[in-house]
Amino acid sequence: MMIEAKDVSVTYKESPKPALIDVNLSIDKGEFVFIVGPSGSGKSTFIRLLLRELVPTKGQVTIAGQDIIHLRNWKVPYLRRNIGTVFQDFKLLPNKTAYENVAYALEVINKSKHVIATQVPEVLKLVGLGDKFESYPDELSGGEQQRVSIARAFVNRPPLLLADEPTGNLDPNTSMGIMSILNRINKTGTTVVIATHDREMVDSMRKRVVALADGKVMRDQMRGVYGED
Amino acid sequence: MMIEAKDVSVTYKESPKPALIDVNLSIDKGEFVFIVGPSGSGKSTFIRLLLRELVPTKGQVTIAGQDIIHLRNWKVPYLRRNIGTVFQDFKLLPNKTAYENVAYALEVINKSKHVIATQVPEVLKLVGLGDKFESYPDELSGGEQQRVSIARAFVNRPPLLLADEPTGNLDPNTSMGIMSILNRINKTGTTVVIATHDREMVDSMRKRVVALADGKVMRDQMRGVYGED
Amino acid sequence: MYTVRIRVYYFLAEAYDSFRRNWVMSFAAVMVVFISVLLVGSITFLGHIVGKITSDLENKVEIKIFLKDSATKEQVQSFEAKIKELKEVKTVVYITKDQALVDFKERHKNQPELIEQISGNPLPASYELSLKNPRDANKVAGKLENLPERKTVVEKINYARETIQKLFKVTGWIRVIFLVLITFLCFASLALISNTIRLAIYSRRKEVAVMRLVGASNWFIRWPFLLEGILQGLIGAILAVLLLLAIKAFVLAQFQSSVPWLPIDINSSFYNLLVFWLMLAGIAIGAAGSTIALRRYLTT
Amino acid sequence: MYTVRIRVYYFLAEAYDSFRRNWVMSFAAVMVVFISVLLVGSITFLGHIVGKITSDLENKVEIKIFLKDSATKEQVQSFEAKIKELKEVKTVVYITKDQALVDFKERHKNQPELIEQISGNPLPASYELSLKNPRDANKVAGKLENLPERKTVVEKINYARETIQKLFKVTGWIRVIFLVLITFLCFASLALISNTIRLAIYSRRKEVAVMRLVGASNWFIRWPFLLEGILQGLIGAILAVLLLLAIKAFVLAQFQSSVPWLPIDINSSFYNLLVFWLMLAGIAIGAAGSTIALRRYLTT
Ligand SMILES: Nc1ncnc2c1ncn2[C@@H]1O[C@H](COP(=O)(O)OP(=O)(O)OP(=O)(O)O)[C@@H](O)[C@H]1O
Ligand SMILES: Nc1ncnc2c1ncn2[C@@H]1O[C@H](COP(=O)(O)OP(=O)(O)OP(=O)(O)O)[C@@H](O)[C@H]1O
Ligand SMILES: [Mg+2]
Ligand SMILES: [Mg+2]
Repeated sequence: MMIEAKDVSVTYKESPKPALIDVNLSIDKGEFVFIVGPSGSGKSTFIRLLLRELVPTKGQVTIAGQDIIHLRNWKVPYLRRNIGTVFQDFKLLPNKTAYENVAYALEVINKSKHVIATQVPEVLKLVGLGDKFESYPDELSGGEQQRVSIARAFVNRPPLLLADEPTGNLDPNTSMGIMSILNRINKTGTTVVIATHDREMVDSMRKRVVALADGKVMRDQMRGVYGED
Repeated sequence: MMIEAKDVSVTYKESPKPALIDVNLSIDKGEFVFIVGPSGSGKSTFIRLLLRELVPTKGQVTIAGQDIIHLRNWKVPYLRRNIGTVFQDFKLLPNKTAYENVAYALEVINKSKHVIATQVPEVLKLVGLGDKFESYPDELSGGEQQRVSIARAFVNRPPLLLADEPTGNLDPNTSMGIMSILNRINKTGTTVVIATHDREMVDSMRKRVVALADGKVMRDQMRGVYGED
Repeated sequence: MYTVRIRVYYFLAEAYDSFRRNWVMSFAAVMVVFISVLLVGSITFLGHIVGKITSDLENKVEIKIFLKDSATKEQVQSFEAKIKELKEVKTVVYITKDQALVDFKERHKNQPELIEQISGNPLPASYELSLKNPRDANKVAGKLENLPERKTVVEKINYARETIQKLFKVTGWIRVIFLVLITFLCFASLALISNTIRLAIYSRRKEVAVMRLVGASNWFIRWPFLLEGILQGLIGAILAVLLLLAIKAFVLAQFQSSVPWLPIDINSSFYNLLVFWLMLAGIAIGAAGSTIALRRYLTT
Repeated sequence: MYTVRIRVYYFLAEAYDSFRRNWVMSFAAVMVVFISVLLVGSITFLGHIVGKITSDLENKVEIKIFLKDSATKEQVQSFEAKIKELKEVKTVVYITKDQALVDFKERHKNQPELIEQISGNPLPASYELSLKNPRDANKVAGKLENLPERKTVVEKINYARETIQKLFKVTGWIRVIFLVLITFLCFASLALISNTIRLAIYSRRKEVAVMRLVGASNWFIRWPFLLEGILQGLIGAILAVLLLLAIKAFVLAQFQSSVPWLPIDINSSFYNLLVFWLMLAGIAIGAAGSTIALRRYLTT
């Protein structure tokens, strides 16, 4: 099992309504899972849970067999280095160029200069940003920022890839390109979890689909579709 | 004519490649226009041009007959008060609640407390945020923030509504809801210009479509579709 | 009128909200104003006291005129009238021969052999002049030298030319040092406060840009920042002034009672004036700082 | 070893980059350190000089022992040996009867009648003692009073008990004031600098959160901030120290030449020590400030 969530509930302290309620979910190593659901249903909350950006109010989460809720603070970075994440709001470092942003994910795991200098350009070209190495985030279009975030997520070939709305700012063609990259990465054994609204994409890929609504798992379907209108 | 762009080129000073090249475009009062195009094709740049967030390197832009390029600095706010804008990155004020963010658009045009207290809740309920009045932007999900941005854009019933990727973070159902609201607003005479990647939406609405690619207008079609794959 | 009042209230509410919600920055600004005003205020206190002490010292400067024993009473009287007419002179004290002898004996009471030797009264009568402005000592001495009575009445005119010059150099330097210190502190405070405000507004520049983008005019954006700056400046200044009051009431009083012969008191009128200026400065700096810092983010 | 060196270089490069790219904040931090160090440094200068002047004044305190004319040479010699043995005494100067007369005449040259009257030499010989620590005057006077020679050799022991007490009260207060000022300035500087750093890091808290989210360990995040803080502190301190050097070289020299009789010089060893401490303080505060400020954003 890559991911195992048992009876997980999350309630943000600023909000009375829980964002996740009694979620049970197991994701195998090497799976490709879409998390779908209306806006505010708890998709991002689930992703943040796996990253241990927040701890659940109740329940238990393990990643690769490791209990991540009772993880010591100083061990959290080591968890995150094995998880590549595409954030819904990109979370790029504003004072670093596209190149440096991607390189940062390698620098934190102590990769040598040489490795960085070969992998970063490769990955940036893969997402179609071959001519934007030196641009700062606020000199990039929305979709370009999103692609930097995607490049950063998989540049260090993590065993688990989380993506929150990775194509929200991308046109269908670019989206399909990104999706085929993610698919390829998945084929090499990486577990991929994608929170998305992109019906077209979900429907065309026919992968496992977990549907959330109001913080509850409503549907968990192998080779599923986005769902009824 | 609501919007008239003549031979407009924009080159960002940090970038060698122009973001818009010789764009000619007229949009009538009351029209509903989709701007489509791949990521980085210049859609946001065009929107920012209309808001006078930037001035073109070359060419001429008028809105409602007014030359907005040679507009005096202190007149810019008056231009913007007549334009409601949904930003791709939402641009909410982080220290204000959802309610206060929407109210701010009315406060800048000196609306009375009474008007604010009736219109703001109405508009927030319309976009489905009836229970999030008191949430700060970072306590909202991506889609919820986007809807606050949408609510702010049309709360003061501007004659021109610009929306940059207004449904990028919304599920198809919510997207359709927002679209039908925009459609209704358009019916009351408001000019609506939407930059989007949402093929489903564009194809289903059959409105005028302007397609950009590499900063050039490639197609300008009444009752158009998103376009070939 | 009505709308204007609503606006004022709105801006005040916005400023207060912002003050509260940007607590880290508000705290920083208040603290910087507090420290700055406290520094300037306490150095001004110190400078005021030192100024008093130095003028006290300076006022000890006097000119001594020894009279000839041979001078007649009339000559002396007309001479006295003349020196009393000199506009630089503050007080004139006449010391009789007898008083001079008493003083001499008191001064030399350790040397009884010396005193024993004195027969009759060899000491002259004298005048001690104190001056309105001790710096005029030279001038007055010159005038005295030129009086017609110089030959008939006056034996010798004595004033500590060198000591006076030394004293004035020292007190002059003390004044310069305090002036420099206060000026420097004022500039430093200005720099520190504007620095902090600039930093605070820098970290909110995106917010300002958003306000511009949704149609807020520059003044609409500026007012809450201005009022917030004023609020920060005012709070900082009030805290500092209260602490200064405490210093005045407790520390200085203690100090004074320990060295009662020095004029250490800070009179209320000076304190009130200082408080007024410090508060004004706090407010002005808060307001100006935020406006100036804001300026560069209020384009486009 | 190799990887460690790469890391150090990487962190330095990161720190320098960040310093450059966050120019507004770097400038603010450098300026605050500069002003703070300058303030503390110049007040320390001033305190040092004032300290010198006051001890100079205090060292003028002396005890005068008038000898009986009737004392024999042997008695005086044994007495002199005894006072030279007192451990509180720094110097002993013997003034003969002749010298005393010369001094007296010089002092009273305005009163020729008085000098004329003196026949022979009524003035006693005396010893002038200066003390290692002038505050011991009372004690030494007491010891002298209890010597067996008090009756045979000594006519009178003279020291300005009241003046000394006044002097010590004043110099004591001056020292206290400067100590308080320097302490206060140190604390104020600390507060100001940590304030500024806190503000700078506050405005970069989102950046820190992102770093955490992509797997950077706390130390990986901390090092560049730490080095950046050190860089800021160092630059600020160097600028301040250079300005202090200029002050020492030009202003103080000017000052000294204007009042040559005062010991205004700041000796190099003191200056070097001060520079050392100020630089160290600048660096330490920069480093500690950024680490402490960072701490609260390094959770989760
Ligand atoms: N920091 C927070 N504090 C309080 N409430 C929050 C916070 N973050 C999210 N929420 C609330 O929790 C619920 C779930 O949020 P979440 O971000 O998981 O939704 P989502 O499924 O990602 O939505 P979207 O598709 O719009 O991104 C929402 O109702 C949201 O308002
Ligand atoms: N501030 C800037 N400085 C330099 N270049 C910029 C800047 N903003 C955008 N660009 C560049 O201009 C081009 C057009 O950007 P724009 O944001 O208009 O694209 P877009 O069509 O909105 O793309 P997306 O769909 O990804 O949002 C892009 O190549 C982008 O990198
Ligand atoms: Mg989300
Ligand atoms: Mg865009």
